[in-house]
Amino acid sequence: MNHALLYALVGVGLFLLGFYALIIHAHLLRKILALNIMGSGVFLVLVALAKRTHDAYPDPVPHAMVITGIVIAVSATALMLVLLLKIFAKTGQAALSDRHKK
Amino acid sequence: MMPVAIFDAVLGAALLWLAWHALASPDLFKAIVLFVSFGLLMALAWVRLDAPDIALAEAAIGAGLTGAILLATLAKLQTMTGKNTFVLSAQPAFKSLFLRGLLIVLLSGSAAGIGYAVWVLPSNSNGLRLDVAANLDASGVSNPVTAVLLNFRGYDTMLEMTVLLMALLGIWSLGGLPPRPRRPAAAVLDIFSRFLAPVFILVAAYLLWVGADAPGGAFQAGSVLGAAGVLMLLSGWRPHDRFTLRYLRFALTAGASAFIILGLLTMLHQGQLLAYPPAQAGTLILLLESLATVSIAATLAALFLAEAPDHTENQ
Amino acid sequence: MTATDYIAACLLVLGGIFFFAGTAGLLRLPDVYTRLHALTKADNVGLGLIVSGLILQAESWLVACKLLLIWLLVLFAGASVSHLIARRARHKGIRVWRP
Amino acid sequence: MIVKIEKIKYRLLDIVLRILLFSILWLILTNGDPSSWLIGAPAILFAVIASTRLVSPVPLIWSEVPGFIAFFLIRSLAAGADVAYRVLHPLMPIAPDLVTYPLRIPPGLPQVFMANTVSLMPGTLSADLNQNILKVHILDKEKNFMTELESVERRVARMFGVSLQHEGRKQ
Repeated sequence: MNHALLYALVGVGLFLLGFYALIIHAHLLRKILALNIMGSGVFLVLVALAKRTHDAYPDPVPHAMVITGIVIAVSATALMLVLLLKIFAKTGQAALSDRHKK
Repeated sequence: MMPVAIFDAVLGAALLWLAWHALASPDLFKAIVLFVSFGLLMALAWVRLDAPDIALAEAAIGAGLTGAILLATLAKLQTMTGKNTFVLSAQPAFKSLFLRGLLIVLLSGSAAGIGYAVWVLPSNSNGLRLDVAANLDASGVSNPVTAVLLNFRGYDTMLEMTVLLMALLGIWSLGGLPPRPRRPAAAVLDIFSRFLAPVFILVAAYLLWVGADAPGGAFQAGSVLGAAGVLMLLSGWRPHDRFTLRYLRFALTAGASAFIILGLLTMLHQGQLLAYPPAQAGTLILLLESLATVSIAATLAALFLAEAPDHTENQ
Repeated sequence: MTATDYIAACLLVLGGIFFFAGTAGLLRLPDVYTRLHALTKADNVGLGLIVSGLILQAESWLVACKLLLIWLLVLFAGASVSHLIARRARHKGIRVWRP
Repeated sequence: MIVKIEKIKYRLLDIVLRILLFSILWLILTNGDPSSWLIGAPAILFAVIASTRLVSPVPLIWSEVPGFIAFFLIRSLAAGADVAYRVLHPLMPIAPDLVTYPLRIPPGLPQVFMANTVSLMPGTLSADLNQNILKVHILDKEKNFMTELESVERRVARMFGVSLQHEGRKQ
C-alpha cells in the first residue's frame, strides 16, 4: 500500500472523529477543538492526494491552499474563542443548551 | 523500506489516538496539551508527504499559536469561574444511546464511503503540477509553493489577508476581552523575551528570503514574527507603551492594502488581477511578501491579545 | 569510514543515550520538579553531543556555526522555560516530592 | 564635555558591536549567500533597533569568558551524566528538597544568567527568583550543593565584572 494513501485514510478518520465530537460534546471549547481536528483531516486528505504524482515532486497547488487554510483556521479559532468567552460572561455557561430558552 | 512503513503506520495511529483523547479527555487543560502534541505530529506527517512548507506553518501556527490562544482562553475561563483546575465531565449534548448509536452508524457509513472514494482514485495524477512547472520560470520565484501563493493564485492570499483582518475586526467589534492584569513579568521571562525578539526578527527575515526558492515564505516568516510578538505580550509589553496605535493599524492593513493596490494596478496595466509582468515579478513578490509578513505577524499577535484598542490612547 | 566518521558516530550514539535517559527520567521520576531536572540536563548534554557529532561532518564552518547556534538557543530556551515551569508549579502550590 | 564625548563613543561602539553580531548571525543563517543582503540589511537594521530598545549594553569581561565556557561545559556534562545515572539506576537514588539561596550578585541580567546556569548544573534547578532570593530545587540533599551554587555565583560575577554585595552576610 502506498503511504500517501495511508495518510489520506487517516485524514478521513480524523475528519469523522472531529465531526462526531462536534455533535456529541456540549462544551464549546471542545467543539472548537473538534472543528480544528476536522480541518486537519481535510488538509491531510488534500496533501496526501497531491502526492499521487509519478516522480518525487508533489502537486504544489493543494500545498499552497493548505497553508492558506492553516492561517484561516487560526484566525477563525481566535474569533470563536472570544465569542465563547463572551457567551460565558453573559450566561455563565460554556455550552449551548436548549434549557436556557425561555 | 520496511522501517519507514512502520513509522508511517505508527504516526497515523498516533494521530488518531491523540485526536480522540484531545476530544474526549475530561480535563480541558489535558485536552489542549494533547491537541498541541497532535499539531506537532501533524508537522511530521507533512514532512512525510513532502510538504515542508506546510510543516513549517503547522509547527508555528497549528501547534504553537493555536495552542497559546487556547491556553489563554482556558486561563480566562478559570479566572471567570474562580476554579483553579477546569475539570469538566465530558457531558454529551444528548444522552440518548439510540441517537448516539445512530450517529456512529451514519458516520461509519460515511467513513466507508469517503474511504472507498479515496481508495479508488487513480493512483497517479499530476493535478496542476505540470502547469505550475511549465510556468515556474515566469513566476519570479523558484519555490513552486511560493509561486502558487503569490503569483498563480495570488487572489487566494489577497483574500486570506482580508480574512485575517476580518477576524481581528470581529473581535474588536465585540468589544474585545477585558485587559489582563499587568503584573511585572518574572525576571527570567523578561530577559528571555528581550534577548530573543531581535533574533526572531532575523529568523523571520531569513524565512522570507529563503521562501523564494526553498521551503519558507511570508506565512512562515509572519508566524515567527507573530510568535515574537506573543512572547513580548506575555512578558507584559503592550503596543501603546512604545508607539501610538496608528503604526499598529498601518502594520495590520499593510498586507491587504498592498495586495489591493497591486491588484488594481495590474488590472489597469495587464488587464488581469495580480498578473505581474514577468520581468518585475520577483521584485513585486518580494515587496508583497514583506508587507504581508508584517501584517500577518501583527494580526496574529493582536488575535492572541484579543483586547480592543484603547480609544483614549489616540486622543 | 575515516577516524572522524567513527568519532562522529560515537558522539551521535552517546547523544542518543542521553536523550533516552532524559525520556526515562520523564517517565520514572515522581514530580514536576525532578522531571525538569532530567529534561534540562540530560537533553542539553544529549543535544550537545549530537551537535558536536554533526559539526565533525559539517561541510563548512558556517554550517558548523549554525549547528552551534541551534544548541545555544535550545540551551537558553530550555533553562528559561524550565525555570518558568518550576516557578508556576510553586505558585500553584505543588509540593516537592519527598521520599 | 569630555564625559559626554566618552558617552557618545561608548554608545557608538555598542551599536557597531550589535551590527557586527547580527551580521554574523545573518551570515550563518543564509550560508553567506550574497543575494540575501537585499533583505538582510533592513532586517539587521530592525534587529539592531529592537535590541537597543530591549537590551541595555552588557559589560562583559571578555578575558573571563573562555574560563566560564570551560567551567560550564565540564559542569553541565557532569550534570547530564549525574541525572542520567540516577534515572537509569534501578533504585533511582534521589532525595529532593527545596532550598533558599540569598543572592549576593546584583539584580538584572547577572541574576537571571545565574538562575539559568544553575538549572544546568549537577543536581540543582532554579525554581523562583524574587528580590535577591533564589529558590533552588535540589535533586539530592545529601550532596554538597551549596559550594556548587557559590562557585556558579562567583564565576558569573567575575564574567560580568560585578562584585558580590553583602559578602559577609552568609556566615
